[in-house]
Amino acid sequence: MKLLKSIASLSALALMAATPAVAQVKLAYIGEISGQLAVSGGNFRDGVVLAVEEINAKGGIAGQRINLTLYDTQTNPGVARAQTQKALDDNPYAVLGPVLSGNVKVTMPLFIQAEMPHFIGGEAADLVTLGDKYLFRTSFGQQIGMPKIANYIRDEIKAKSIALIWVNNDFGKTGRDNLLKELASRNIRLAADVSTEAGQVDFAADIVKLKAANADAVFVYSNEEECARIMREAKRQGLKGPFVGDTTLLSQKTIELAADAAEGVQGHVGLTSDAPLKEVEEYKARFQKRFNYVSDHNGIKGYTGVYAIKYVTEKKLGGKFDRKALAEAMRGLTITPKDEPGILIETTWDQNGEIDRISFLAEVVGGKQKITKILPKIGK
Amino acid sequence: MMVSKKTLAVAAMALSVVFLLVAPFLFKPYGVFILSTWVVMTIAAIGLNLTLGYAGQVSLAQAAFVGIGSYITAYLTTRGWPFWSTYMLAGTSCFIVGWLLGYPALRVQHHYLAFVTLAFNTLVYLIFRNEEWLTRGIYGIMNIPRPEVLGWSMAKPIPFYYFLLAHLALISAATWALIQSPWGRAFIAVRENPIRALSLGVDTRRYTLMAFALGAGLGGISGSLYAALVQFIDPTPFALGLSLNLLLMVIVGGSGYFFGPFLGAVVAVLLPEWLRFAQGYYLMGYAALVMLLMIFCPTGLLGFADRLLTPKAKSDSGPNPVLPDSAAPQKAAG
Amino acid sequence: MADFIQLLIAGLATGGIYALAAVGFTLLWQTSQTINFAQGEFVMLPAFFVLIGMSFFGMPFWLACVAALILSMITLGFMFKKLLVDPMLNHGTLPLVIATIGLAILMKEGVREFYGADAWPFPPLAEATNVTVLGAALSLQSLIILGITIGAVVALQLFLSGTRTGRQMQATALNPSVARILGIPVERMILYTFLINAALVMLAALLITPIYLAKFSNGELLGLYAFIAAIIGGFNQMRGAIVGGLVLGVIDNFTAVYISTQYRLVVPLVFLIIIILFRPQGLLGRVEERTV
Amino acid sequence: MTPVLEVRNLRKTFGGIVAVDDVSFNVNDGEILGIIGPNGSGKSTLFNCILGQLQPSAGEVFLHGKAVTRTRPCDLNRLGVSRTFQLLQIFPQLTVRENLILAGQEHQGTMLSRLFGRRDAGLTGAANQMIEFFRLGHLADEKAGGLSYGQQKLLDAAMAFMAGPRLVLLDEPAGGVNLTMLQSLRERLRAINAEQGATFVVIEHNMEFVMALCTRIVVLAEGRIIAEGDPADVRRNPKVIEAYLGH
Repeated sequence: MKLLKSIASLSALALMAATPAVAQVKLAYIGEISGQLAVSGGNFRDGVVLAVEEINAKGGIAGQRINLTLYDTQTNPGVARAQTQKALDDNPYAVLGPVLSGNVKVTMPLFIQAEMPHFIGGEAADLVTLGDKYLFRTSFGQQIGMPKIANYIRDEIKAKSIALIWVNNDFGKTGRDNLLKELASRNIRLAADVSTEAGQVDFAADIVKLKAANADAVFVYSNEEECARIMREAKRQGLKGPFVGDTTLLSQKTIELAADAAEGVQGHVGLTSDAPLKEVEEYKARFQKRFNYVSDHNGIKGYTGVYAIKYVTEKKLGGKFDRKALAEAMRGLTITPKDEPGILIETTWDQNGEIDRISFLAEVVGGKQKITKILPKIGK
Repeated sequence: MMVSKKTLAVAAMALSVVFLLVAPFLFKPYGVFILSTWVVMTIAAIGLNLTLGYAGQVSLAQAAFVGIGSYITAYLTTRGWPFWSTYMLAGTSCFIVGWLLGYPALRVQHHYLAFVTLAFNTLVYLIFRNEEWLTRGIYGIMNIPRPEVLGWSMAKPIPFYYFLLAHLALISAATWALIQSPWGRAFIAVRENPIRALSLGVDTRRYTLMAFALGAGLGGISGSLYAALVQFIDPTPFALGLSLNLLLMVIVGGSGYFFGPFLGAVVAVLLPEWLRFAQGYYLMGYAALVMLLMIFCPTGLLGFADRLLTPKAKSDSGPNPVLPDSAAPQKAAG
Repeated sequence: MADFIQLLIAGLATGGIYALAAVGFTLLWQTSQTINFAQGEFVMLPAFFVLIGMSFFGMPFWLACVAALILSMITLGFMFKKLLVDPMLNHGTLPLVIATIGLAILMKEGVREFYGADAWPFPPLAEATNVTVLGAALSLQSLIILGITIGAVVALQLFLSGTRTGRQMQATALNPSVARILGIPVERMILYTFLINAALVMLAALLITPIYLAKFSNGELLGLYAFIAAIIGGFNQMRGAIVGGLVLGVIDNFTAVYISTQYRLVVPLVFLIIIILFRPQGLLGRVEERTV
Repeated sequence: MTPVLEVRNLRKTFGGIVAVDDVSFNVNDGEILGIIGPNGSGKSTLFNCILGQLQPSAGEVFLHGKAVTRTRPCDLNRLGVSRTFQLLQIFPQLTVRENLILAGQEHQGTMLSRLFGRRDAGLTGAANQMIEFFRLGHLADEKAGGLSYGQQKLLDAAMAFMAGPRLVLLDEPAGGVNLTMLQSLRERLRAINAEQGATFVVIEHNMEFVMALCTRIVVLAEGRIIAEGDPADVRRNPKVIEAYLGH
């Protein structure tokens, strides 16, 4: 199935290259297509590809077809820097990616130097504070997401102590550190702090530790498969929740893999393809039709990033491809699905490229993610 | 025939040097960066070639030394130390750690030694990741400055490339002198027949440790340069994968040949980039090519060239540190 | 106490997984001095053979398994030996190590490119029910893995010591040149070990993928653990690989609970170093003949 | 006069097997001592224990009256004790000349001076002399691995003499060597013995070779010395005959 897709996308690329008569605008995607975090990078890529194909089918951005080039960082900082240089040498209009926070950091000086707008997937809190005026997020930084979760733990779960299990990589560690800060300021005690490995299979020992902590709630912060394995082992050992989590724990993939072990899990979801919004539901269907699997939040990040570029270029710059002006126009901008359906959810960027969006409280009921509450944008 | 082989080698070398010197004017910044990466990796591979190719000690820990060197430079230069002091420190620290890591090699050999060093690499990686107070863990260290030489800034890609190239030239010359010296002969003796070497007064223990230490020291120097090249480091590049990749460079290039690491690094660093046109398939293409290379020239590219150019079709197995049929788990003495 | 048993049994079950991968590993080493850096990927791939059989060709699970078994014997057994191992036999282990590293990348990237980077669910051999023993909740699946692993190895041992072919294979493993003089078809015996390895990794894939989920990167960690298990137990002993795997699984779990989760790999690795330095033949291994 | 080498009550066991059982003998300055015995009588093990390649289980070894038991082979070599092995032990990837330079270089200077000093450690002349002496002149720049077996055997012996040793232990120098080469080897050994006053201990199976070369012979059987004396005596000794025929 993926084979057909690959051939299709290759031939699509060939087609693009074979039609030079039409004016073209270059976009680049720099991301983790191979390596440990290929799932995130792959989803982001497919989101980007889907948006580009849709836009091209309708005549491109301001009449110019998008010529998309993909650059694989292999989840390795040295390679990320090389590939970013390569992408910049090609002089694209704007860049999508990188997805991983570490790869965002290593490439940052190059983007600053080239004054190149780039729409990143990274969620580490500090990314918007490092002086890159051309960086724009496509999802919340953890410093926005984690307070919402901490509030939720304090107000809805009413937990006084919490046991934390997290995956020790770029994603899990930064999230854990931010959450710890928020918990401390809300006087919620950390009863256990269990680090796990990416790709870990046997969580028996970890769950034993969580059980021993005897906390009011368990917070699970890992990638989808590991979340699923954690929930299965928790169920086996009879660890009573409540289990709280973030986007990954509540994703459809985790639910599918964990089966009934995920039942009752609750938490805060920043961005989800399960959001009860017409635009998101349609996006999810289109994505699944095109790639034969269900998009996660990284797919939405890539998809909306491309549409943001399209919207600003057409509506704010009058169809002029001026990347400094693009960056300028992005700051303080709000795009609503009414203006541009491809943005899916109303989104505001601040002066630093940080994002503001609605988010969701959700619960797993009957093997499905159920949105229980929509949290408004912070700026409202 | 011997002469023509030598002429060929000299001609190839001269061409390569000319190419390396004019390269920055042929390529965009990306090409310059890739060539810079090649230089840094070649230095690390030269180190491993000393340990493995010449002295025959299998090490899967070279990435750990590159990492230690990187972190020393990253940590200290971001705190205001001059690059050169951190560079020296990276080399010497890795020399010392390498010396200590050599001790297991006095007891075990071949695959056993490979696994001890593999374990060491993994331990070092975990320290990089977990000891956040020291290494900033997965957050990584940003804004690593590039050095100045006599007041000239090396921050721009092209000056920094020449800066790296000068290092490679100096290190190559020093390594060449080393392997031509009695030490080089002693390393080869330790590789080919440690027991006989011992009976001829060669202190195999000291030379084995020295081979480890020197290889590790070069790894550290390479790491120091790597930090300045990429200007950001986190633990991911220093996992086992890089050690395997460096091993690949040495073997594919031709283990125990002076220019093996140079060619091996071309394969490991440049080949994947050339294959990028194949989009998602480039890593598969790369892997397939590496396998084909090993099938058709198991003694590496230079071993292959050597055999082609050597008139007598003697079944010369090349100077590979091949494991004997019954790989003895222990050295008989030492 | 319940925790202790929980950890012990879970560790044994996970250890059984490592053991299965490690057994084939030691087999290849014994007969052909092959260090297979792609062994983890060898376990990852057959699961996708099964998935492809089911989703592309609409086979029922059991038929897909049979097809996958045949396919892995052909590719991971026969072709692996003929195309990769044989051309490099006389050049020592290192070129082959590099070639298997290449093979690992090829398999990993191939699956990622053609099937996707996601994890895929895999049909379990047994229902996900729990058994309670002395207060510890144990999954039936884990117990089945442990049982089948031990069963497979016992069967293999019986085959090796109880049949003519098996004894010939053992002789080949002990000393190929002597075996050749005795008129044993050494080449064929070596091929058999590769086929057995291919069957073992298929079995391992069937057992573990329901728990691991089918994913392109599964082999990385598994391969590393298989190495460690093989060394701890004794590189040249099949029984050693079993013991090594089980010991590793248990140590890993106890480390995580009583020492550190961040450094959970450290204790097995340090244990590995100690074993190599002070008992290089492994817990159960025999000393290989040395040539002075 | 102190003997060059004194072996006192040397014993070596492997597990339960006694390979060398309480062996004592002296080697006097300038003599060529032969050690013979049936296969498996412990000759090579005895050598390895004397030379520090194996750790003896008990007993002592003295060199010029100084205890050198358990001294490492490389240190012993630098004290002037050299050896050859039963099986060929040369360095195939080095040229003949480099093999010889290697055999001498560790006797020159220090580690540091060897690193920064001359490439050949000043030994090219000596190596060339040795090459001439062993009549390998036309092969000096060939890789040792390309030589014929007999030539390699000569090189092997030449390496043992490179550093001007006072005592040389030769383990089956004649094994596998053809007749003309054998002749040449025996001449060379005698010449070195006579000209440089080097002392030899020779293990050998080739009786004719031993009888013609050695001045004194020690006979080993099952790890013990069963006879000792000049070649003619040993040849007639009934114990020796029995030990050989008994096997």
